[in-house]
Amino acid sequence: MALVFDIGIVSLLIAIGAWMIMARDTLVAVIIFVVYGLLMSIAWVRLSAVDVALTEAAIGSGITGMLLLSAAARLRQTEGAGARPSFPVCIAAGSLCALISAGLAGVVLLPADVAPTLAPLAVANLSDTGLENPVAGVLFAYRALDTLLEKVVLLLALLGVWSLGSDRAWGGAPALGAYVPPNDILVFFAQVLPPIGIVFAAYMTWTGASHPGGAFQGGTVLAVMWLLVMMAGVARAPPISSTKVRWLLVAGPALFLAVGFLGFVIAAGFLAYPVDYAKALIVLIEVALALSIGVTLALLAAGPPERTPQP
Amino acid sequence: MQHSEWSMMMSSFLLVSAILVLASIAIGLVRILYSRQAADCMMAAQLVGTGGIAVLLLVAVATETAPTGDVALMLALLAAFASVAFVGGMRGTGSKAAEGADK
Amino acid sequence: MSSLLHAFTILAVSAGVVFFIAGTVGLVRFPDVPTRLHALTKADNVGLGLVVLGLLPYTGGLLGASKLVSVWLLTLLSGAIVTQLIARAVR
Amino acid sequence: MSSATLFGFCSAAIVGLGLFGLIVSPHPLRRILAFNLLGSGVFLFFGVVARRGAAAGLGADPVPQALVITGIVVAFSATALAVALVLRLFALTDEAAPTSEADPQAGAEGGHS
Repeated sequence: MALVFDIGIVSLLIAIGAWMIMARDTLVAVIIFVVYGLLMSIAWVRLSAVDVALTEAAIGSGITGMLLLSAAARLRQTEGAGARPSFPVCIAAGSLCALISAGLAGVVLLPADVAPTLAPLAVANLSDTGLENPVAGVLFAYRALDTLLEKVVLLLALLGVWSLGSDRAWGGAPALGAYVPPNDILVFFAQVLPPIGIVFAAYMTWTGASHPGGAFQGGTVLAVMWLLVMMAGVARAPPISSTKVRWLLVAGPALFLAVGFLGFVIAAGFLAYPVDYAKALIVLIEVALALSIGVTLALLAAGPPERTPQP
Repeated sequence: MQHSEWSMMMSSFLLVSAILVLASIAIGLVRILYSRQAADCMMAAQLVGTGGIAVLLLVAVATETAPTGDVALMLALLAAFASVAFVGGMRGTGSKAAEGADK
Repeated sequence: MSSLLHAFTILAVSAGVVFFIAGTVGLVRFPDVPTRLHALTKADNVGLGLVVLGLLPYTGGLLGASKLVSVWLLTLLSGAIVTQLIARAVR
Repeated sequence: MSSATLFGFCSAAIVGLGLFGLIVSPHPLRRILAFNLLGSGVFLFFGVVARRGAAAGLGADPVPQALVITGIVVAFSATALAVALVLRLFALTDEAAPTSEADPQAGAEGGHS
């Protein structure tokens, strides 16, 4: 019976994906994308990847959807610009893609005799980190360098987005409030939901050490709540020249890096944790990272500065 | 013996329920997104949020996977946010498009 | 005790599924946006509430149960507010 | 057939769909959307690999899961950058027709002005 359910959700996902590609209206396509992300997190739960399900629900549908939606609303006038390629080109592209899909399906059908896995290793060394969630163990202990560099990538992307603003607006604030015309209900919502969201974000970050969750999921919830507040006009987006914002942006990666270098002194090397304090250090890093991720993701979604800075 | 029989039956029952809810989400989605009215599209996140949480909880209990209360909470929060974004996106700049679609 | 609880779960979840299906029927059949909105949010929220109620015995503890109940309360809150937002947007 | 295989087929189909959308969509925003779909198919493939690597009492191998989490976050930052580029492009070219041939020229124009 579980298989029947899986067939149902798989066919729904494929149908929604195809619909998203074919939809005529870009706004509708983005809405379908959000729906797709919400359903995809059910698929991740079916694959026993609860950590990923949380991330997909938060980032894959929520914040990406909001970003694409505001862009689609702004580009409404350019809708219909450009034409689909001619029918033969579509057929050729379609058969190429079908070929690639068939190849991938073949790979799925012919798995290795012994499925490659690092799970036993990950579990065997987990006690040294003091964590109970193996995914957090991979993210913050075994492959901590990847996670650190990912934070740097986020900051670089934010720099890229900021530098796309016009010269006049440099140092100003993103114009997010203009996207939703504020009304009293939205304001009420933006006052009621964030407290709940912030509690949930703190819980996510805290519980990540032993259960599914962590800094990414917690940070994304923070970002979403801040975006809601800015969209409703309850608080304005900060100017990008604000020193406070910039400190928040670098706090997480800087602390991570500092702990990494501390590893030379108190442990085996770069990004190594002393066994006794491993969990405390990791939780400390996660808290700082959750704040930084929240601010970074929200500003990435808010886009380049558009309001000219007030002197 | 009797206990396992009960739990087998219960798990099948919960899965059938999940499939039914999933099917009703799918039909609702087709109805909403094929509509000519912009307001219908804004309901999509609400529909999939509520229904998706029900499906998720039913399946998680039926297959005894890890507790998924957190995922359900996350879906509830994010579906609410997505609905607000939909209303803004369809209405913020698309007023003439929305009016055009209303006719 | 267990068979009574099972019966309770079956009853509540079935009722919940019926509400979900009713909500979809309303969504398909109702003529205009406000009525469809009504069908979607009212019926689906009751459906989710009944499903949550039916699954409460399986949550294994007070914490899990309170988490499920708060999921439902959150859905109720956001449902009420989003309905207002959408209804104003079409007015 | 196991459910992991089923999701594997799903990921293959989604990758194909995303690639198709990337090729045939005329609007840059739709291409970003298609690219996200393609990425989500690849992530799902990783999820299938993780599920098959279930061992040591875990439901799935944690290493591919961690890779996917990192991937989702990076995909979001790339999407944000791409959306900012597209918005800037349209702001500068002022409703110029974004046909696929005109794209590189429009980009160069944007760079000069």
